[in-house]
Amino acid sequence: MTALTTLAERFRPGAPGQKRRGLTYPKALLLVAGALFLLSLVRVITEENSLTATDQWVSAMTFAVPIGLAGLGGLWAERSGVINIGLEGMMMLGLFAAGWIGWQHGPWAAVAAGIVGGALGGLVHALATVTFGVDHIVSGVAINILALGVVQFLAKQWFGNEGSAAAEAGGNDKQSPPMDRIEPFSVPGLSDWLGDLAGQRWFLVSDAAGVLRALVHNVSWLTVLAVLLFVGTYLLLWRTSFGLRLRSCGENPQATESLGVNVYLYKYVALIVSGALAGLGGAYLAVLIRMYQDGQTGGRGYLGLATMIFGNWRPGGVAAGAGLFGFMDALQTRGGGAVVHATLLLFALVLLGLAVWQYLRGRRVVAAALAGTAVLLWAWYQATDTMPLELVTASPYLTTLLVLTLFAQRLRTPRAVGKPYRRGQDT
Amino acid sequence: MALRGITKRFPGVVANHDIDITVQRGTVHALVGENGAGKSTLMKILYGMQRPDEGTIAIDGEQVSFKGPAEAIARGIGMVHQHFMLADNLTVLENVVLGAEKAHGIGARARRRIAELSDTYGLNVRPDALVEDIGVADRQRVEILKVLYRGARTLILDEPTAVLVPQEVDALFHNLRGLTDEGLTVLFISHKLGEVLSVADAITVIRRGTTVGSVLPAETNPKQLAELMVGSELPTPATRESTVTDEPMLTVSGLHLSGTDSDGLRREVLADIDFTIHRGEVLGIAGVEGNGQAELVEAVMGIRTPDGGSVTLDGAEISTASTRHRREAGIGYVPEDRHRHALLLDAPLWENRMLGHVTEPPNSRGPWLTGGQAKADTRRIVEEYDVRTPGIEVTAGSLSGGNQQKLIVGREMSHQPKVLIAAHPTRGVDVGAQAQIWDEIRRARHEGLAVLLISADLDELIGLSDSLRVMYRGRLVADADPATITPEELGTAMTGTASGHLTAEPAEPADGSESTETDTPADGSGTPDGNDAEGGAR
Amino acid sequence: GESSTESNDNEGDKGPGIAFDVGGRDDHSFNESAATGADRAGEELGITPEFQTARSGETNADRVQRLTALANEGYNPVIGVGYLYGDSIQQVAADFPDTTFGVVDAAPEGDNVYGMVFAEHEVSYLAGVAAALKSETGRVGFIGGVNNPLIQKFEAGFVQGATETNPDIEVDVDYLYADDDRGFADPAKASEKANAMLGRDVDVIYTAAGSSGSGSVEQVAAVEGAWAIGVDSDQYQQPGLAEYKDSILTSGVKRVDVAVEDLITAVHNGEAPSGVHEYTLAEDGVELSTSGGFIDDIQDEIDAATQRIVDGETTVNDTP
Amino acid sequence: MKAGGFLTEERREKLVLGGAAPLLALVTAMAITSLVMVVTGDNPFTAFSVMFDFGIKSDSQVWILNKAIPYYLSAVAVAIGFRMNLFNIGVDGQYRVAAFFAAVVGGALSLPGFVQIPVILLVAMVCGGIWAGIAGYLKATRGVSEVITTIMLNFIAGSLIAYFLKEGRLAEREGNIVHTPDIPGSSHFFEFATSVQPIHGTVLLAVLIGAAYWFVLSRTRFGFDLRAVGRSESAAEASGVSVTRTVVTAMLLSGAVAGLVGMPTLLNESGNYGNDFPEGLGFTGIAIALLGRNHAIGMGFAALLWAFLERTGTQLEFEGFDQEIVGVMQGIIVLSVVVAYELVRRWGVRRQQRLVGEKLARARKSDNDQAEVSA
Ligand SMILES: Nc1ncnc2c1ncn2[C@@H]1O[C@H](COP(=O)(O)OP(=O)(O)OP(=O)(O)O)[C@@H](O)[C@H]1O
Ligand SMILES: Nc1ncnc2c1ncn2[C@@H]1O[C@H](COP(=O)(O)OP(=O)(O)OP(=O)(O)O)[C@@H](O)[C@H]1O
Ligand SMILES: [Mg+2]
Ligand SMILES: [Mg+2]
Repeated sequence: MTALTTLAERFRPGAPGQKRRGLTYPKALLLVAGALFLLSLVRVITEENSLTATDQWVSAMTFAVPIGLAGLGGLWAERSGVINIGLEGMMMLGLFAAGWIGWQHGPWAAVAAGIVGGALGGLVHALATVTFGVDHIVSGVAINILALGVVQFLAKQWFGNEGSAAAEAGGNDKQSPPMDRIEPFSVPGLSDWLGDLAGQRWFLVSDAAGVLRALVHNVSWLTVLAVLLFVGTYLLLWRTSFGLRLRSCGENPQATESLGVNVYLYKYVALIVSGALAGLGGAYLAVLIRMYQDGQTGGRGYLGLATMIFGNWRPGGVAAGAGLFGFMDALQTRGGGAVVHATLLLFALVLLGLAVWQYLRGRRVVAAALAGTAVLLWAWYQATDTMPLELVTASPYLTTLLVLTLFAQRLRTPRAVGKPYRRGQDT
Repeated sequence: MALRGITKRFPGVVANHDIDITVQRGTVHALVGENGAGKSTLMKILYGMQRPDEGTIAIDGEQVSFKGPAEAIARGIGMVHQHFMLADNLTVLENVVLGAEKAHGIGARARRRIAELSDTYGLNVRPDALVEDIGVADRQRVEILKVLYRGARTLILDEPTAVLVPQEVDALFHNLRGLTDEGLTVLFISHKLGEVLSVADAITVIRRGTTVGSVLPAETNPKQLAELMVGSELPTPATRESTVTDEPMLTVSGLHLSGTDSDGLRREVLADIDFTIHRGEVLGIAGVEGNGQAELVEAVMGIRTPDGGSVTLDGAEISTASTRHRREAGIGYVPEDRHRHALLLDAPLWENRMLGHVTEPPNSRGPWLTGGQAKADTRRIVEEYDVRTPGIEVTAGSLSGGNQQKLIVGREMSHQPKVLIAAHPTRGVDVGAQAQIWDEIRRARHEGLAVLLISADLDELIGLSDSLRVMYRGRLVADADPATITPEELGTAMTGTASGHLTAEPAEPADGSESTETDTPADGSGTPDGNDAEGGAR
Repeated sequence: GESSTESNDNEGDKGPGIAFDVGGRDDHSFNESAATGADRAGEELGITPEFQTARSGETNADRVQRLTALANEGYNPVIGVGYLYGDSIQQVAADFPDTTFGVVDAAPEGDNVYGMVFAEHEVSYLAGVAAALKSETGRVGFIGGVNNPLIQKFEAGFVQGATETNPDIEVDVDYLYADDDRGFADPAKASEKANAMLGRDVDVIYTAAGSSGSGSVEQVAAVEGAWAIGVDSDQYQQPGLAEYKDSILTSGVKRVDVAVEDLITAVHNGEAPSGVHEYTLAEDGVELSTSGGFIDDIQDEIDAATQRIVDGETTVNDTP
Repeated sequence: MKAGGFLTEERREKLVLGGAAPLLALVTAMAITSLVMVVTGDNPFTAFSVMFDFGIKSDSQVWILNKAIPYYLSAVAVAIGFRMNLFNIGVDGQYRVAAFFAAVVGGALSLPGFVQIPVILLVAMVCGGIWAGIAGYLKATRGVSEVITTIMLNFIAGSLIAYFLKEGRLAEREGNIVHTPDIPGSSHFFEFATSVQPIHGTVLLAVLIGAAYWFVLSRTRFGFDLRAVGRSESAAEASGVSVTRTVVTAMLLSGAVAGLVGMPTLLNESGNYGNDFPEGLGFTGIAIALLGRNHAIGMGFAALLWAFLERTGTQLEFEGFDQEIVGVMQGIIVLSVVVAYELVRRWGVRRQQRLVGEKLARARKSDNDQAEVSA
């Protein structure tokens, strides 16, 4: 909790043969399989078929992608040692730029514009934090305020101006004229085959088919792009020398500088990419609703930041965090109270599993607490058939809070994140 | 390699002034000088991290001018810094290849090359270990490996031995010899003159930023060298007349502490710690860093909660008391890492004077602060302890290390502690300040203060202590009589090879105490991660 | 120093001053409708209306200031568009007794305050009738932007209309947000809601969610045989929705334009209307649009229902 | 020791440094804003003079002052966190929850004003404190970053209020507004009558909180502990401050002050909590705390500046400018202020180090001279 604990972490009497932390592939696969099993189980018990329905998962992806992109942007920034609380603002810039270019030049141009818009925000953040050494959070907040102001001002100037071409085409002070659609695609044979399979309602098999079908049915090209960016980020940051340098800027910039690496440059690059990713997240929203509309980001930049911490500063983790968020959001949007009610059972089962795990590791108290909570959730599930809308709306946030409370202590922040760094200065 | 007329000015300070040094290929060249003499600055200039204001550098007769470390590296210069420059969260391999990825990539080829180098020079590093998991000596070797990996022909080592025990120092010197035999050049900075004399082929002395002489080790002795360095005679840490009473002041019994590492496994950090310190006694604890000394200090201070055992202060049980309560009850604390644990670097001196004693006069009355009185008392401390500062409103961060330490000692002593817990009280402090701090400890001891002393400087430890314990893997494994033990023996015991009561062989002590007088403890590089994050808190 | 009121003494001769909600004058909804009414009145009477728009996240104090400024500059009547202006109008009206204040969707008190409220539940009843008649699957849906009293009026009328027309019909009722005005500007969410409803075989969806509505309409348009019903203005005519207009069955229109135009004209003619006026189906204050001709085949039933409401035979609930 | 001489020099310098940053920032911000306006074809000078003229009108001043009250309270709540490196993004949720339940309690009771007003304030502070305390507790015991928890709690607060703010639950309906039962008139806060609109009595509350903030932080042991944790957690811990307890306490305090943010609106204006209750004041508070450098008086000026911009922005519309320019100005001002402060701070540090260095060099030189003399 305090810096003093790091002394203990460092202390490893006769440290040889320590283990590397993190998920190995088999472990991750096992987890996924376990999750699917639980989901199927709950589906069968509660008869809420939408839990594993393809549309539910397609929609989860739709909600997850912009948050995930913001989270990925946060990851780039923080891996290079700079906190980026300005993601929200950069997303707004991306959203705006996409809406502005989109109605004139089409959705793909909008995507490009969104990336550029967000990158500009990242550049401002880099200028403030890297060159001028402003506190990262302070600069981020300032960027959020500025971006909001600029976007609203320009929207009024460019979209809502009486008699302008934009206003003719349907723009107003709060929104841009609509742009063309990017048509989603389905993989022909596979999509139908999985669809048939999912329709059988077989335990586990149909559930797996339903979920997998979301990957081949009505998939947005931008989602594909986002997935590629996640994979690309992993490869770039963890498999290339560029990534090694960038990450070491976030771990120990002094050491990095002393090895002849231009830390400022890497931080600049990281922040511009960070902004660009957030901007792409904004552009995704614009393309989704086919226009810029005031307030569309709706705090997704902050949520992205949350998924980044949730995901332990790793692309896979960010994706999982955004996925969870998207899943819960889709569930509550599409299904409403009844379906979210079913997840009570899901949570109860998950907590029960965790309780067993903790018990096996000798943590009786924690195990008992978890088991107790699980029983309470189960009782709640039994006693009611639905959940009030208000609670349903809050469910993604409650879930995030719960998961973080359980796992926050296993997180590993980049060491130098948030510390101002001056070239040639020791501290 | 030749450095001619190097001058470097910082705002208000001339760090280097007309420096002339010639280094022969294939030799070990030592650089000595007191704290702040400008050694590190000079090396940073050579490594391209700083640009000289005047002067020239020539390598193999060719004039060079580096714009950054990258260019120096390209010219075959490598540097191991005074403070470790490693990223804890990355693996050894990643730390080594960083910045030099072009050579062998970052994958299997690099791993092979590292293994090869490690074997050739007997460095014995494990490429896939996380740096945060390895010990200080290993880190040191990783630093050297980093330099070799870049194909350096000239190695700069800035105080590499400060944190090593004598055996590790020997191993390091052995490695260095191996390097010079291969035709590499080593430039080496140390405050430990004995070492310098034993390993160097040539020595250059720097005083107040300028070269005051070059000597050959064969032609000088530690005393002469020290006087050349400082320009005057040196104080000695030796203290012999005993003031120990039989009145127990601090008793620790059966202390046990285990911690959970990030894998969730529990490890024993401290076990079966028993000791008693009496009024007027200094108990020294020797041990290689990371064997639990820091945790012991924190457990006694109440910063960590042990899972067993008791701590008694002057007859009062304080095992469950808070840190603040313990301090109020009379424990003074000079922490090992002053920047992280003893000072608020951005706060003025007088606020730093309150730190840790904010509940006591003259800092507060009831819940209210009494800033005026605290300021007045800060002025007194500045005066009495000779803290060199333009005033008490400047931030603590702008004082030099030695002056910061004097302020800390002054602060702790101002509250008439019954027990002082001093961890590396003179680390990185220059000789003048060091003598003052020693004097202060001795004076208070005379008046009945009990001291728990932890130090990596074995001479200091032996010189100040009334009794000695050796700590190894969280246990007190041996004890020794400071009157008879030598640093070498103590060093051996610290590696875990001895237990029980250590007795000295009759012939040794004379030589040992000779070197005692001249060694100055090393600069504050003992905390390998001085630039650590302060927790992950945001 | 002097106050801004003192430095201005132009008394009520500047024509109408309209203060919009955050949506602004071109929101393709009730703000736009109010603007149309004002423009029309302006043209006829030869005066120029002044338009002002709220910023996002405004407080009562900001609205008070806007209205004060308009009144102060001499605009008359001063009209606040949207129920949020209710409190502030009442407050400001007290300071400007010679100016007539109007407010859309709220019913504040005051001698010089004219509240214009609409019988959304009545027109929604008709929408429910149309939905029930047009649905082939026997399931219709309602999507509200925010679960607040205003939107609940739409829900109540729609559900009643549908069930009274076809007692076997199932009505899916859902809201985007419980209490967050984002619900009026989140088309992505509306789109998912609609998609989920369509997946449950709902084939007519009535969406009362401001600009979020376009998301729902878009989903409906993608499904053969499904219908969307719009609100506030005739969404068939809306340029932004042009490509989906063949799926827009009808819209529950609030004649905010008529109400505003009438008020401006009255004030221009020296009258000072006050009190609360409900614009009902009976006086064409609300109506079901017919553009596209998709409800021509059921016009008789709709007319009958209208007649029942006008005659008081049917009382439409305004709460669910 | 020429301590006296140095001190006056230092004091003078402090003044210069203190004044330089805001000045630099304001000039930069005006320059950039002008540039934006020129680019978009507006005349910045006209705009500025419209704003200035309108801003100094007496009713404008009252309006600005009233508007600044919640901003200031919100900034203080944020600043309490900032002073110890806690980033309380959750002031927004905290004040809404607090104001809601305070309004419910206020509407349910009908005690004499002098009892009921304190009860309402207390309820608000307790509710705000609890809501923030959740984040503090999770941070202290589970190490969950308060940034995330407070973001989540903001969203959850919205849902919580939405649940209870329903006819038949804790609220009643009036036209299209649902709100909690009205607080009896006797429990409204007093006002100061002026020649124009009255000034809200809650301004006293803000002054009181500001003074307490300043006093507690700079004059009490607790404040010292809090600042120590903010400056260096590790040093504070070693000095005997319980960091976890301080974290929780600070969050509780921050939340308690946040709880008051809604009070000026509740007790001086609306008299109830309805679905038209202002939102987002917490985020404005962050901006104002940054602008005012967490300084009790600085934040006061910042809050007034913010309110000034909002007041005069609306007036711009009448002159044919877009009021949205105010949003741009606010952003630019915050950004230029933080950059300017950092530049000036850095310059100050460099100066101080130079002073220390010079002093040290002088001392050494005299040592040297002495050494040489004695040698
Ligand atoms: N970046 C800097 N800016 C200003 N002054 C500096 C800087 N670096 C060093 N100095 C000054 O230069 C002097 C020489 O510092 P240097 O670090 O070279 O000393 P050193 O001989 O290595 O001392 P030590 O034995 O403590 O390591 C110091 O007194 C310090 O005041
Ligand atoms: N980057 C820097 N910029 C400005 N001044 C610096 C810098 N680095 C060091 N100094 C100055 O140098 C002095 C301390 O330097 P340095 O750390 O080398 O001294 P030291 O006595 O060796 O301290 P320590 O023992 O803690 O290393 C201080 O006066 C500090 O202000
Ligand atoms: Mg040095
Ligand atoms: Mg040093």
